[in-house]
Formats: sequence, structure tokens, C-alpha cells
Amino acid sequence: MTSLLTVFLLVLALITALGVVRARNLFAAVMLMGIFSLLMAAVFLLLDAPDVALTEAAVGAGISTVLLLSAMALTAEEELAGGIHPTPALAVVLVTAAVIFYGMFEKPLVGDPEAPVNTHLAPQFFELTREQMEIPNVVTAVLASFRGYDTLGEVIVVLTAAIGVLFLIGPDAPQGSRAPSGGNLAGGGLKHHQPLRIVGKIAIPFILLFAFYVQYHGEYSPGGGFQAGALLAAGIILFGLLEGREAAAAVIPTRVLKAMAAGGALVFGGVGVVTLLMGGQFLEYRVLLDHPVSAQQLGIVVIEVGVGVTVSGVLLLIYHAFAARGRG
Amino acid sequence: MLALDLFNSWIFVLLLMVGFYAVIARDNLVKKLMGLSIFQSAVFLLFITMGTVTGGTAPIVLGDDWGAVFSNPLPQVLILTAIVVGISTLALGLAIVVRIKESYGRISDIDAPERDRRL
Amino acid sequence: MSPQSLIAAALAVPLAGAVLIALAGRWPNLREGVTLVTAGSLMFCVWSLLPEVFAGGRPALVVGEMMPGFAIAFTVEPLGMLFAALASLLWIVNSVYSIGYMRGNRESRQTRFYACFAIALAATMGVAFAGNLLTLFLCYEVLTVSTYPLVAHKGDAATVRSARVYLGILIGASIGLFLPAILWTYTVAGTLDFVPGGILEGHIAGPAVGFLLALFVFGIAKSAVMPVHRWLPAAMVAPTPVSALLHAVAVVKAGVFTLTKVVLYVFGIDFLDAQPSAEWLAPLAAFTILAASAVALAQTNLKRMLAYSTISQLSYIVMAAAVLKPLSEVGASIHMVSHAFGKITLFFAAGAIYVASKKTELHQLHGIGRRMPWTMAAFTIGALSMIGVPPTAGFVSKWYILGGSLQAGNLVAVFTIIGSTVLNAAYFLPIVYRAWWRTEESPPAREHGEAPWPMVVALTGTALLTLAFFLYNQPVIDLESQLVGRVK
Amino acid sequence: MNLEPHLPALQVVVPLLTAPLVVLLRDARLAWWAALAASAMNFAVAVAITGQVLDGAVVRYDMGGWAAPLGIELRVDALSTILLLVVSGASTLALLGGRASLLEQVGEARQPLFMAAWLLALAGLVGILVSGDAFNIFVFMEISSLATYILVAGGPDRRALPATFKYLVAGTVGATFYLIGVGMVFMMTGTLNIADMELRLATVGDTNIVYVAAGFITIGLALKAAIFPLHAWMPNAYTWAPHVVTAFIAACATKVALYVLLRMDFFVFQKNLVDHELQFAFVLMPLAAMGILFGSIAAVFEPNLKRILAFSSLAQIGYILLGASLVTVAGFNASVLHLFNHALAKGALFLAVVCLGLRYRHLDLADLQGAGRHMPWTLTAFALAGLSLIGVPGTAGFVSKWALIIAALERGALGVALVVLIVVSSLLAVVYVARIVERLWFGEPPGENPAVSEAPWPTLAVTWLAVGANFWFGLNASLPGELAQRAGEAFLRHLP
Repeated sequence: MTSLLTVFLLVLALITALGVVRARNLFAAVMLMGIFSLLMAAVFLLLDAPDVALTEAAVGAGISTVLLLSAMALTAEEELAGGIHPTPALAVVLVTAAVIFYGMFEKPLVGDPEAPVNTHLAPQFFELTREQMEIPNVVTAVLASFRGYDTLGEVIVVLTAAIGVLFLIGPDAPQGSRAPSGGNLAGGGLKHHQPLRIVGKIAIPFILLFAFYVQYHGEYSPGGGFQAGALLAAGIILFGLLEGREAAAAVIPTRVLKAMAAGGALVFGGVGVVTLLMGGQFLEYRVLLDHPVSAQQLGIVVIEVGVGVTVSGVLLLIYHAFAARGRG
Repeated sequence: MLALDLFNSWIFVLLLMVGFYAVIARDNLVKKLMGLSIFQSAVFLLFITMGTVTGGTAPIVLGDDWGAVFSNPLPQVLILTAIVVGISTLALGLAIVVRIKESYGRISDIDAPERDRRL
Repeated sequence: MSPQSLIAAALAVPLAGAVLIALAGRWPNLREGVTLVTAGSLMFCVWSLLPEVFAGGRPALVVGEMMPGFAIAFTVEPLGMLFAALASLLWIVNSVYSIGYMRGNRESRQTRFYACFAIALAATMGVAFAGNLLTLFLCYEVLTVSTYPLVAHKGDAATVRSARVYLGILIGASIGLFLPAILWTYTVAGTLDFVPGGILEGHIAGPAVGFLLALFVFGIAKSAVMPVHRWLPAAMVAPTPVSALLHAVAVVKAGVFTLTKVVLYVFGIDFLDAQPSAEWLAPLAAFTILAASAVALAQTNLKRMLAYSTISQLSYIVMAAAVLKPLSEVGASIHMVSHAFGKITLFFAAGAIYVASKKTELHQLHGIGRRMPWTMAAFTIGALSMIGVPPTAGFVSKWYILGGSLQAGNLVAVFTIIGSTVLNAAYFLPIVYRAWWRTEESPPAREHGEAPWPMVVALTGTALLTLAFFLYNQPVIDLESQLVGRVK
Repeated sequence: MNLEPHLPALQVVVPLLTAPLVVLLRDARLAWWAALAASAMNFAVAVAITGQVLDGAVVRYDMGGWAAPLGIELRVDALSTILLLVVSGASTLALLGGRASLLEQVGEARQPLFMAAWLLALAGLVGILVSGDAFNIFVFMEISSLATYILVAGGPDRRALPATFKYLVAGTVGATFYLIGVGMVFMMTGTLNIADMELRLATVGDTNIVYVAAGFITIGLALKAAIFPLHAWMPNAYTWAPHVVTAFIAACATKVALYVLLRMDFFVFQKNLVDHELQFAFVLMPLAAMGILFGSIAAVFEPNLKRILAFSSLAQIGYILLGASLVTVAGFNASVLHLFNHALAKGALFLAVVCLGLRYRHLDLADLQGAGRHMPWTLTAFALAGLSLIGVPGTAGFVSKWALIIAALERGALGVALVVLIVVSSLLAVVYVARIVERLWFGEPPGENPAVSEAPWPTLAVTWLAVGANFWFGLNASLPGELAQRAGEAFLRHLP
């Protein structure tokens, strides 16, 4: 069920990706990366994966673009001519591709409802979600309950990234020898661009509002802690871009961000510890309340909050670390 | 229309090649990280594609209609996780690149022989 | 104490001694006290085992299992008993001597010296009592490694180079040849235990026997059969007490002892006797005896000459074992003792000369007998024992080996013994002559008399042992006759 | 309440949730204590689980109360247990002895972040080991990898940064390859649970894709496990990481990747691929052999102490792979034993390096000449651990080399060739260990002769503890032997 629109978007994505690799100007490459992510998000939406699409848009097109730009402000915008010898690389890549062709091109990936991937576990997920959780977004059910342990791991991965960034370029890290940069887009803000500030100021409240909607409506429609956290962070980062990093830091100080990043993970893990103390397995929400369905829902809501808090805290911490680097 | 049925597989392989090529052949560290992102996106496409069902909808039950045909939610969950892992790796990688720039003054050709001995 | 705990004590006492020596490093007198007490208690433990073994007992101790089927086990049998008794006795004498030598020479890093020495002795006990090939190999390697710092003691470039040769040959041969031989044995025989009469009979035949024997002979490089003898002259860079106890007694005897044990308990002499492919060993040993003697003749440095003499004498034991007759096996074990007494005396004398006069070369020794009469008297006795002249220990063992060779009708062995006796006389007697009957060519750089008294006491003691063994050797012969009695 | 059924969860959760708490700490000393406590508790849990496994159980745990394959299953058997002991033990010892060194090399201000990263690395590694779910393994692999990058980047020399970057790229490519492979298996089976995968794979008709999946998983994990020739990231990462970190990851990180490799290739794919031996006999065995030779030879010529040990690790990983590539029970058994024993030897060696690093800024052999005179205890420990690396009897290294040789000999002529290889590389190990010991004991100190003293006692004591373990398990290998035996038996059940 590959629609022509999907084909079109995928071809476009491929071309954009080639552009990313070829562009000598890194700034252009970053912009192309953002477009690439948006195209991929659109493809995911067409492939019935709205949750993934939302995340890809917020994280891929939004957050990672900001991160790349901030990093670039601290490094360089032009790629020097000449890479490493392309021939061996091409050989490796071609061999890899050939191997995949050998394995995968006997039958199409898409659409077969009888494929084992769609018959083995998927029906049970729907059935159990209906019986024991009564929430419409099965993606959320799988994410937060069936594979809640993975999601805890995922939150920890995000936290690890924050720890790493703070460790490497945080306030306590060895300071670089580089003189403060004049054009640090991420740090200095765009205070002199009045129209942008006005549009931004109108947009930001809506983004934040949307973030909270996504957070609390995750069980019913696409969304959840990750998307919400990313959106919240995106909103505040946008504010920082317009008004300067210090202004953004004034809204939520780094101290609080750190507490959020760690606290969210602890809330998530804490739920697991509580279920364990209440006689269940780790993260077995159904023991939380007398009524198993409400208990599942309660568990999911609480851990989603944990996820959202950690993700927003982490992304903002990372943003601040990059933006503050090089300006003391 | 076998060609079109296999279309997503084609794009998966090609994106994988593009990304992987950038990782290996590009000397600039930021470019390597971008290549890594494209490489990972290809894998996202692989997973999401395998979970779609002809005539199905997103795995969100509307109006209590549990009988409808849905796409498989499991690959989507996996990819949500993978996307987050990807951005975490990118952030960490960029932080390292910033430090490399600060201590070496450049972000490509970092394998060049150095007189680092008595740093 | 039960025999088992005595075995355990024999292994543990020197190790504990090493730790205590390391801890007492700051107080030299205490440290040397610890050495002497350790040596004394070790000898007590070992010698307390003697009655049991004389009575035909074979006390055994299983320490643990390394892997299923591979035990760390110790069994005391006559050959090992003799070796352990010998080494523990001489350690006391050598410790007294060491104190004189190390202090007289103002050597540095004495704590490391004494500690490694104690570990080497523990390893020697382990080799002597080992109940299977794997345990033996383990202790054998500990012995190599623990003596490396002793050889490299001086620490200058030339010494380190020699120590590298020492370690390289010993470890290289043991891992590259000895260990594969053990592996091979295990894969064909299914066990590594020492069993009187051997474990290989019926499991291996034809040329493979000769090849396996070669792996053992050259893998056990400590027995210094040519061409794996180079490490022994290299080891002479060590302080003399090391050369005396370790490279005349413990280490080299560990080599020939291991080889003898392999012949007796892994192959079995009857089995080996029936194998034409194993006949090369006695001629090779004979060659080593003669060649090493010839090389000794050409040496100008006293300790190097003694080293080549040791190589030659070790091959006596190898040859005696390889003749594969009961009388010669007894001769092999007795030669271990007699050579030990004689050679340690010679090294003690060499060390005493070095400490007193700093002389190391043969041509410097004119008239030294008048300045150091005790030392040179002992040296003379040692030299006579090497040649095999009565009334010294060397005569007894050579007599047995000769008897065994005649029993076997092995004329090569007979003529080798005769020929090498001539060569031995040719390189030892000129020294004795020079020391007593020539006068000093020029007065020495500094006036000197005898070396410090502990050294003189020690070398006199071993010289007396050399003489005493000629007169009183029956217990040893009785003990070792059990060996062949059991084998036969 | 009775915690016993929850041990597998606790194994991961304790360090995983201590880490966020440590992030919030400000005090370096407190962070260290917290990390040490969590790590020690981790070790205690591992010991408790070992007890259960030795009683004959495969310890299972359903996360979230959802039975596998719907939910994520934790599954601990003998193979995972032996590595749990190694990982948690190495972490605890390194932390216990490494405080002074870490303060010096990483600085006091960043200690809480660093300790949090340490705990996350630990949690990630044990998370992989207890997991019975292929995707969950990916998640925890990423936790441990990201955390390890942080630890490596903490090295004081600027060369730590490019080394980390290389490690990051290699690690991410490896993990993504693994994910592709898992995705393909998932596509054919619809499951992520490893045990379920194995059952369902046996019925998959289209073997092409299974081959390709096995290939991707093997290559991805080989990259993470630094198997020759995919090891390019490893020597530099080991060399420029803080010394304590090297002690930790050299003992664990690559081994855990290797563990996943063994688990996937031997347990999951074994039944389906009748001529699965192809992959091992014709691809992995030559790679293992080349790795053994290349690593040993490179180690002989390296001037830097840590790089020598890194190349030696390359060779040792080759041994582990070699045993497995025999595809026999005895070979598998030997591999598992060597996993354990090599970790003991390398851990002890790198702990001795920590001691040296506290007194010497540069760790080239030329800089360290004569160190033995000032630091006799450290150097003695180093020499003894070196014996274990060589495989001298009485040490742990011998036990596994012996087992490996016996296993190889089951294979006739090929086996004899492999034995020759093992003997040759052991002799090369003698050369590179002896070279270090000789120069460090007997070399003339370079130029100025600073008054160097012995390492502080906590570090030294821990080093000696590790050395002692090498001898303990060399003389009495019953514990690892028993576990390896059980792992071998489990492997036997998975043979077609």
C-alpha cells in the first residue's frame, strides 16, 4: 500500500540526504537535515505511525537542528575540501547493500496482514489493551506498560546524554581556549529582529499549550511524554533563540532543569519500586489500585509525566550547555 | 507492481548507503554525525514499513471500534525509543566535537600525526 | 605432625618466610634471622618425613582441583624425598653464606634477594613432592619466575641481557615444548599422575615415543642438555649464593629430577628400554658431557667454567637415567647428591674469592691458596669430587653409573665417563696447582685474607659433607634402591 | 518482604536509579560513596543470583507482570551469571581502588557527573546480561555505550577526545547494525523475545534473510567487541581513557558485546541454520586466529604500556572467539572460562597501571624505566598478573588456555595447528610481558629522577586483591568451571 505520495516524499528524502552528504557548507547541510527529518516524519504519518511522526518532527526537525546549529556556532561552518579516500568506503557500502538485497528482496515489506510480524503479538496487544487498560492509543499502551522497562531505559539514555553533555561542555568542564564567538546564534538570541520576536511571542504559548495537551492526551491520541517533553523544550528553546539564553535560563534555572532531568527518571523508577513493594513485579501497574484497569491507567499517566519531565529537562540542559559554551 | 511494492525497501537500502558512506568517507566530524543520523533514519523506515498493514489505520482505536484493521504498534514503539537514542547520541557526539575543536582547532583530519607527546 | 601436614608445611613455610622477609625488610638483622629460622624449620619439616618414606610409605596431599580431573597433588617418593632433603639442608648452609656474601659485598636490594630466594625454595619443594605432571609444571614455572629477579639482581645492562636469555630459554622451552608434551601425554594417556612403571605403555608407540621424549628433554631446559644449555652460563651473572644453591643445586637439579621422574613415572624404564626410537638420549647426554667439558677447558672466568662443568655433570645424571638400568638409576639419584655437595663447595669458594679479593678470572688465582687456605682447601676437595677421586662423594656416584653402564653393556657411556674424567681433571687440577704452588705475580690491589667468617664456615661445612658422603652413604642408597625395587 | 524473586530486576534497577540521585549530588566524596555502595550492592545481588543459578535454576523475571513474549523477560543463566560477577566485581574493585586516581585525572568538580555515568555504564552492562529480549538489549547497550563514551572522554589528555569520537561512531554503527539484524529477525518471526525467536526461527522457510540477519548482528557486535579487524577504535580508547576507566571497561565492555554475540549466534540462530558452522569455521575462526597473532605481535612492538595491554586484549578476544568458533561443547566451555579469566588478568594488570598512573604522568615504557625500584609492590603485582595473562600454570589464565587447547585437540589436524597458534602467541605474550617487567624493574630511570613513592595503599590493596583472585581461580577453578560447564550444557541443548 505504497501510495504515490509516499513514493514522492521518499524520493525527495533521498535527494535531500544526498544533498546533506554533498553540501560543503555545513549550515546548508543542517537545514537539509531538518528538511530530511520533516519529510521522514511525513512518510511515517502516511505509514500509519502518527506517534513516530510527531516525535520525528519534534526531535529530528526541531531539537537536532537546534543542537547542530549551536554546535556549529562553536566549531566551523565550512567543511574543508577532500574527505578520506572514497573508494574503500564505497566498496564497504556497496557490499552492505548487496547483502541486504540478497536477504530482503524476495518479498515486499509492506502491507501483508498475514506476515508473522503482524500476526504473532500484535493482536494480543490490542486484546489486552482493551481488556486491562481501556485506552485507545495502543502505541502508548505498549510503550508505557507492555514494554515500560524499555521506556525506562530510554529515559535513562536521554539522561545519560545530558550527563555527558554537562560533563564535556558544562560549567565545570575544562574551558576551551577559544575566544567568545560573536555570532553565536543559539546563545545571543535574535533580539534585534523585532518581527521575529513578535511572531515568536505569539507562537510560544501555543507550543507550550500543545505540549501539555500532548502530554495528557497521550492515551487517547498520538503523543505522550516524549513528544510533550520535546515540544516543551522546543518552545522554551525558541524563546531562548529570540530573547537570548539568559532569558530562557531565567524562566527555568539550570538547577531546576537538573532536578527535572533526574527527577523524572526517579518518578518513573519510583513507580517500579512502589509496585515492587506492593507485591507486584517491577513496573506491574495493576497492583497500584484495587481496580486493575484504573491502576494501569494511573501507572501510565504517572510514568508519562516522568518521561515528559526528564525529556524536557534534559533537552533544555543540553541546549543551555551548548549555548553557554564559549561565552563564559 | 513488484517494483513499487519493494519501493520502501529500495529507499531503506539507498538511505542506508548514503548515511553509511558519509560516516566512513567524510572527514568532517559533524558530517559524520549527520551521516549517522541518516543511517539510523533508514533503519526507522525499515521498522515502520514492516509494521504497516494494507487497508489498516494507525493503532489508535477511534470510537471504541476495536475490530478495525490496525497497523502493528510494536515497531512504532521500538522506533520511538530508537529516535530518542539517536538524538542522545547526536547530542553527546556534538559535545565531543565542540571539545575537539577547542583543543585541536579543527574538526576534520583529527587522525593526523601529532606532536602530542609532551602536551 | 602427620605426614600430610608436614608436606603442607614444607610448602607453606618458605612462602610465609618470604612474606615475613619482605615485611622485615627495614631491619636487616631481623630479616636474616627470619631467613635462618625459615630455613631451619623447612629442614625440620622435610627431614621429619624421612622415616615414613624409609619405611616404604608414600604420603600424599591433595590441595585442590584446578579443573575437574586436574588436581594439585603432592606425593612423597624416594627420589623427591632425597631432592627435598638435599635442598633444604643446603639452604641453611647457603643462608649463612649469603649473609656473609651480601654484606661483605654491600649488595643493594637484599630484601628482594632473600624473599625471592625463599619463594624459589618453596617452588623447589613443590617440584620435589609433585604428585602429577601438572603440579610439577606449575612449581617448575614458579621456580623459573622467582629466580629471574635473582639472576637480574645487579640490574645493569649486561646483567639484564643475560637474565633475558635465562628467562627466554627456560620459559620458552617450557611453554613451547614441555607443555605440549604434557598435553600430548594427557590426550593419549588420559591422566597426568606419576605412576611407578609409567602411564604411557600401550598408549603410544613407534617413532612418536622418541619424539615425545624429545619434547620432554628439550622442554625441561633446566636439565641443560645441549643445545638448550645456554641459560646456565647466562645465569652466572647472579650473585654467587644464587649460582651456588640455585644454579648448582635447586634449579638445575629440578631439571634433571623432573627428567628422571618423567623417565621413571611417565614412560617407565622398561617401556622406554623397548623403544628403539628413544635410544638417542644417552648418546646426546654423552655428547653434552664431553662437549661441555671441552668448553669448560677453554673458559677463563671461574664461574663460567663452573657453569660448563655443571652442564657436563647434569648430563651425567641424564645419561645415567637414560641408560635405563636399575644400578644406573640409583647412580643418577646419588649423583644428584654428590654433585650438589661438590659444586656448591666450588661456588662458595668462588664467591669467597670474589668477596675477599674481587678476583673472577682464572689467571688471577696464582698463589691465592696461601692467603685463603680454608677456602682453597675446600675448593680442592670440591674439584676432586668433580673428577671423581676417592675419598670424595663424586667417586661413589660415578662408580654406580659406571656399574649401570656396564650392566647395560653401553660402551658409549663407559667411554664417556672415562673420557670426561680426564677432561675434568684437565680443567680443575691446573687451578689447584696455581692456587697452592705458584706465587702471586704481583701483590693484589688490596691486602686480604679469608672472606667473612660466615662464608668460611659454610664452605668448610659443604666440603666436609663432600668427604662424609664418601664414607657414609648407605641410607641414601637404601632409600633410592626402593625406587628401582618398586619399578622392577 | 522477600526480595529473592526480584533479584534480576534489582540487579539492574539499583545502579540505574542510583545514577539520577548521584547527578544531584554536589560533593565528590559523597558521589564516590554512593557509587561504591550501589556497585557493591550490585555485586552482592550478582552473588545471590549465582547461588540460585548454581542450584540449577534459570532465573526468570517478567517485567511489568507481562509474560514473555508480550512483555520483556529477564533471564539469567550460567552464561550471564559468570559475566554478572565479572562486571559488578570489576566495577566495585575499580571504584574501591580508583578514588585517588579519578580525583587526579577527572577533577573534583565533575565527580558527581562522572560517578553517575559510571553507574549508568554498570547498569547498562548488567542490563544487557540479564535481559532476555533482543530489543531491550539494544536499549541497554546504548545506555552502557553512551555512559562509557563519557567515561572515556574523561581522560586528561586531549587525545581522549578523538578516541572517544571514534569509539562513538564505531559503537553507534555497531548498535545500528545489530538493530537491523534484530529488525530482520523480528520481521520473520514477529517477536523480540530471544527464547521465542529461537523457537519461531526454526520454522522460518526463507533462510536468506536469516543469514543476512545473522550477518548483521555478528558484524555489529563484532564492532562493539573489537574483534579483529574491527578493532580500530579500541587501542586509543583504552589508552586515553582515565586509568581506572580502562581497568573497568577492559575487563567488561567488549566482553559483554561478545556475550551478546555468543548468545545470539549460538542460541538463537543455531537451530535454523544447518550449516551454521560456515559462519564460524570459515569466517570467525580465521579472524580469531589473525586477531590472536596480530594483537600479540603488535603488543610486542608498542612503546606505550596501556597500548600494549590493549593489543593484548585484541589477542585475548581472539582466544575467546576461537573457542566458540569450534562449535563444540568443550570449545564453548573454554570460551566462557576465558571470558572470566581474561577479565581477571586484564583487570589486575590495569589496576596496577592505575597505581603507576598515580605516580607517573606518561605511561610510555621509556618514561617508566626503573619504576620497580620505587614501587616494588605495584610492579610485583603487575608481574604476577602478567603471568596469568601469559597463562602460566597456577594462574587463572592457564586454566582457560588449557581448556581451549584440549577443546582444539578434539578437532584433529586443524586442532594441532590451533594449538601451535596458541603456543606461539603465548610465547609472544611472554615476550611482551617480560619486556615490560624488565624495563620497569631494571631499566635506568630517564633523565631527572623524581622521588617517586609507592602507590597509596587503598589502590595497592585492591590491585593485590585482583592478583590474588588470579591465583585463587588458577588453583581452584571450580566456581567458573562449574558455571562454564553449565553454559556448555545449555549450549549443547541448542545444538541442532
